[in-house]
Amino acid sequence: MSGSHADVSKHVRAYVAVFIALAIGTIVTVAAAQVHIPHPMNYVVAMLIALFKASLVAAIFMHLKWERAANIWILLALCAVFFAALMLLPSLTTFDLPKQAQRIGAWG
Amino acid sequence: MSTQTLPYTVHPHPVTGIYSGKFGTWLFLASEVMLFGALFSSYVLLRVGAPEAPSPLHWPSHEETHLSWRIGGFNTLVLIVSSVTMVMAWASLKMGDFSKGRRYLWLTFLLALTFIVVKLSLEYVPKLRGGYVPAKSTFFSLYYTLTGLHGLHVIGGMVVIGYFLGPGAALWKRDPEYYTNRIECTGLYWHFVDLVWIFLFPVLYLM
Amino acid sequence: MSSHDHHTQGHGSGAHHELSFWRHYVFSTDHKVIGVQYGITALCFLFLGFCLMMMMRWQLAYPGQPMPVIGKFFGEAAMPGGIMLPEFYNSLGAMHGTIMVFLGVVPLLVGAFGNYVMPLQIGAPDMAFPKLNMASYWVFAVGGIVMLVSFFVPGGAANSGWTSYAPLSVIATMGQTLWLIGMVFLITSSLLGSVNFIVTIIQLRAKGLSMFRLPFFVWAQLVTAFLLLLAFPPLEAAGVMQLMDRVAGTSFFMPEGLVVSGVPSTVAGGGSPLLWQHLFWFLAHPEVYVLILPALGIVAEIIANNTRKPLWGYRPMVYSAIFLGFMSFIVWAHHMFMTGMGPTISTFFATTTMIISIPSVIILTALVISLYRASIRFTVPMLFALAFLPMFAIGGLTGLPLGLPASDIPLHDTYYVIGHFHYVVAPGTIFGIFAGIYYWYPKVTGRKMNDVLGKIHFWLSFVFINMVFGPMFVQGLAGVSRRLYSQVGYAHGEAVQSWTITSSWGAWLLGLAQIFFIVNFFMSMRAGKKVSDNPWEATTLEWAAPSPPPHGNFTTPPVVYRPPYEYSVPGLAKDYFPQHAAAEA
Amino acid sequence: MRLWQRRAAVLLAAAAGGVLFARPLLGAEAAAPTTPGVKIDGAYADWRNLWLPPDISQHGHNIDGLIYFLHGFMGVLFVGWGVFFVYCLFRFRQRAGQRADYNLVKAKPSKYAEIAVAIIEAVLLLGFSVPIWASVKNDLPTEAQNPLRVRVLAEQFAWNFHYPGKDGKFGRTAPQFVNTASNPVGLDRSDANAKDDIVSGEMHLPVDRPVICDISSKDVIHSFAVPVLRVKQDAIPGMRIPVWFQATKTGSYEIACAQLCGNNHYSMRAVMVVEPKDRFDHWLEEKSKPPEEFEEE
Ligand code: HEA
Ligand code: HEA
Ligand code: CUA
Ligand SMILES: [Cu+2]
Repeated sequence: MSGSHADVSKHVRAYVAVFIALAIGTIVTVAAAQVHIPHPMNYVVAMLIALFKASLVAAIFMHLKWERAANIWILLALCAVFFAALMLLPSLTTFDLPKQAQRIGAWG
Repeated sequence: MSTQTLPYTVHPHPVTGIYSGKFGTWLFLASEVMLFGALFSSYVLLRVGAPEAPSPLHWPSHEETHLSWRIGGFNTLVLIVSSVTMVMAWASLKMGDFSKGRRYLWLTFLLALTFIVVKLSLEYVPKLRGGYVPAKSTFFSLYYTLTGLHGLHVIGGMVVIGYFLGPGAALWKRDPEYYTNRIECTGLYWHFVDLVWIFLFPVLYLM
Repeated sequence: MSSHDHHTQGHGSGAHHELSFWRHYVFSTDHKVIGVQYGITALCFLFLGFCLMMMMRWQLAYPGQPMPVIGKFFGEAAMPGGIMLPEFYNSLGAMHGTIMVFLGVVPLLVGAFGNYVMPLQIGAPDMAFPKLNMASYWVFAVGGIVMLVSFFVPGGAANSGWTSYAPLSVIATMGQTLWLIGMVFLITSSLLGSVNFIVTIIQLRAKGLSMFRLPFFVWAQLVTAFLLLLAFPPLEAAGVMQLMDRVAGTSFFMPEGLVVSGVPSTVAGGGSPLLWQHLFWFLAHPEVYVLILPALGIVAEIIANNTRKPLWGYRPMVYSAIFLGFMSFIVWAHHMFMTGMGPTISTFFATTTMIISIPSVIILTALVISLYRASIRFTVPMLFALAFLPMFAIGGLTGLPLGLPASDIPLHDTYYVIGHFHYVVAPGTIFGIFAGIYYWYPKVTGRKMNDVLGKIHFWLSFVFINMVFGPMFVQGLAGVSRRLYSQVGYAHGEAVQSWTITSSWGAWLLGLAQIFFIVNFFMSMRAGKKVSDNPWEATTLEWAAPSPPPHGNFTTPPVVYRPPYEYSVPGLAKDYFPQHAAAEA
Repeated sequence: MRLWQRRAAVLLAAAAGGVLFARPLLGAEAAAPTTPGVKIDGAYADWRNLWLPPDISQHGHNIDGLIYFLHGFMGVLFVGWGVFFVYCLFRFRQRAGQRADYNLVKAKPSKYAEIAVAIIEAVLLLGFSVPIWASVKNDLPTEAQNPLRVRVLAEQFAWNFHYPGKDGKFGRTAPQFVNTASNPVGLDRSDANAKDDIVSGEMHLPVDRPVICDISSKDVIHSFAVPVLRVKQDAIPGMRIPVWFQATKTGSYEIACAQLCGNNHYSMRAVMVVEPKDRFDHWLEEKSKPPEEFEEE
């Protein structure tokens, strides 16, 4: 991590800026939800805003912007890949079932 | 004090560029990502598998859940502010100002407390009284599990921060840099808890 | 979280504190003491898992006949008149799997060998977070106790298989709740441990010890730690969800329209039983590589040492291990082909499964070629390490028909699967563990285990373990389902029942063979031959420390000059050239 | 090793091997009887038969072929590596005055072998497994092929087979109608389509006609396994999954449950009778006679 006092005080300004951005992001999220975007798209919009906010937190508050340790980046890349697999594959498996099997249930 | 302590507890490793505690914290956070990842994955799978509206099992619309975005939004802001105070605590310590750092830590602690109190008194208790129990529907199962686990993380964070405000503070006198590092690690964790909430809020309160 | 600890005492030979008995042996933060704690605890659990299984083998061989001698100790709830009840059989099966995997093998390979040997091999004074290390052990111990207690609650221990498939597990007796709680502890312990391992390996290597000078065992531990770190949390989440289903009446894994024992269920429904399977196998497939990688690491160490020759293909082996670890996260649904999976996704998972077999082939090939132009010493650890190779090959090769969805149809959930994975975990991993125990025993105790007893132990184990698991392939091909309390109710089961009996006798004889090990293990602590610090004339760093190593491990911090396996270097008088030796002594 | 130790080891190994082959002596006499009165056909493996049971399905030979080929391939790999392995053990054991060779061999053949393994696996997967799986999963028989549809509903611990009857239509079913004894599949008797439906605990099938089974479960996960048909499909509550096959040989066969489903998992067995068309029709006729047994209690 950056060492000197001057560096850190420069950070402080960034923190305040990020705080404002996050607050605005929260308002935008709520506002977007009020305009009733049709079903799958509303998730996309909300997730994009959340992703943006999360990146700010990770980059500034968690100092990733200033982080030069390769370990952390490798770790995060690995994590991202497995996270994606965990998000996608189970649901895809459900969709890949033969038509007749999708959510018909035992009865009917 | 012993003569030979473990290397890199305080100072960064010359090659990797980080001290061990921070590396360990990041690893821990990676596993936390997978933990919440599994829950989000469950959310996705159950959500896309839910039948359409007339079925009693359909996914409740945001009105049907009776979750107030005002309370959720308020708590979101609380957590965001607490993230700022947390990082300010670290920055103050880094600049050598212990009492300012301490004040920010206290603020963080109180904000966390606010979050929990709001969560319990304005959400959990009325909801549970009103019959919106976990068993009511898949949505509420997920709601309570996700927010419950998140809440436990907040409480965990409070315990750690409390420790560094109380008995842990003695370390500042012995080794300020070490103390500051530990606050940095606590901060990393704390921001992660905030980050999870940033996703939870729209998914649970607004969709 | 702030898991790091400022370790202020107990390190370095310079400062000697008088530690109380409790701090020294029970709540110790010394990685060696913790390693031994893990080792002893896990061996006991391994023994317990083995005993459970020997009881099951009686019921399988002689279904419905009262068990001699032991039968009458178990009471009416489990074995009325000495005859095992199906629910007790199912508990034994589920707990055998759970105990063997989570309380026996993983704690031994990672907790014991990893903890004891890895810091020594990288020349570190201790683990990076000693207190965290102690915490992992105690969290593990709590998990183990919870699992043990579950045998005594009404309804007995968990009886839905080690896989705990919902909805069966959700409607199961109370033991399942304890199983879930126990698992949460065990997973947490593994997580804490893995953080510690990774940081230690990356940060605390001795001077000169670059990543590609690490012994293969350390690489195996590193990859394993990543598997633990990233694969275990989803099961923790799933465990919490199943607990909610059981305790709070939610329906994560419960679909609507259930009718249990003729009574329509009252749960809201809307859940998915397949969700549990996804989350479980997301953990459990990487888990099986957790079971094999450190064993491969041990075997590689011992082969290099006893062939007196550098390992052939060290780098490809390392790359293979990393690749294996990576791929193991995306093959999990090959356990779920029969859940009605469609062609696209099944092709994806079958392809990744075929791909993941290639690095195993590479590692095995490298180990076999390492024997070429060697000078093989048939020591006891080497015997086990050598036997590991063809045994793992049988287990691994029989994984291939399971990995192709089409050929998995007749084989899935039959004894063929049981045969497949026992060949990799029992004559594979367990042999790796035995090899490791015989090999590092002198480091821990300063004494060697008895050779003759060791050889008897080896030959008997080798023969009988094949007698146990070989017949399972025959049963499986004949179509006998696994987890059957008795197979003779089926005509096709009865036809191969004699093989079952063979297998059972194999298991009991295997049990008798372990007496040679247990006697040897305890006897050698006092009566074993005293040996030097480096009795196997090995090159890696753990042998540079005194036996047993003191607090802080090394009298002076070692410096590393060369790759790990410099044996038979031309022009040197001795046939080994230790990593830390500046020049030949 | 000293000589006596080596001898002792060999003797022990021989003794153990003897035990292995004297296995029938260890008491292989038949235990509990199978379902009384039903003789199970198909020359199942007796203990000398080490391979898959006979195959009476139309698609089974593809699967069997794949398994045969795979085991041949595995055998070649195992023997190939094994011979080299054993050779090394003898040839390169430690001898006085001899040292290991520090230099590593340049082993091209191993690389070729690894590539060959990869290629053969790819061929097996893409050339055989994938097409078989696709046909088993997707190529359900069309109406023109006149398949028989059977609804298979598993429960702890029995199989229920629900036939649509003459009208070819399944009656409505729902959980609230379930009565374990009289209405195991939860038929709604008021539904017109349900009038002629047949429910049986024994599966009857016509030979040489495609069959589609819709597999589901009332309670926990079971698995519909018919070894002689090379058919296996998990029965998952909340899902209804089709499998299809065509039996080519008449006789009585066994249906097993392959997934742990509770205490009596081991006894969740049903009989499948494959019979000529006229016999099958006769059975349907008999079964659809006035249903006293169906009256609500
Ligand atoms: C240590 C544990 C371990 C290991 C290493 C493996 C390795 C492999 N496993 Fe296994 N597996 C399990 C443990 C393991 N497995 C368990 C516990 C289960 C059951 C769980 C349950 O249901 O309860 C299981 C189940 C299982 C299934 C599900 C079966 C089913 O339920 O239907 C499948 C399917 O694909 C599979 C495939 C594979 C494959 C392709 C490999 C490959 O990685 C293997 C690669 C290895 C090789 C290909 C060998 C190479 C050999 C040579 C080159 C010859 C050398 C010769 C000499 C030295 C003589 N395994
Ligand atoms: C690491 C995992 C592991 C290991 C090592 C073993 C080892 C053995 N297992 Fe097990 N087994 C499983 C994991 C394992 N198993 C799993 C996951 C299942 C599935 C469960 C389920 O269906 O849900 C299973 C199921 C299973 C079944 C099928 C049950 C059924 O389907 O109904 C059988 C049947 O014979 C069996 C037998 C054996 C035998 C004979 C051994 C032998 O090889 C045991 C050999 C053991 C030793 C040789 C240990 C000796 C140790 C000592 C002597 C310690 C000494 C102590 C001190 C010095 C203090 N196992
Ligand atoms: Cu039904 Cu097993
Ligand atoms: Cu697997």
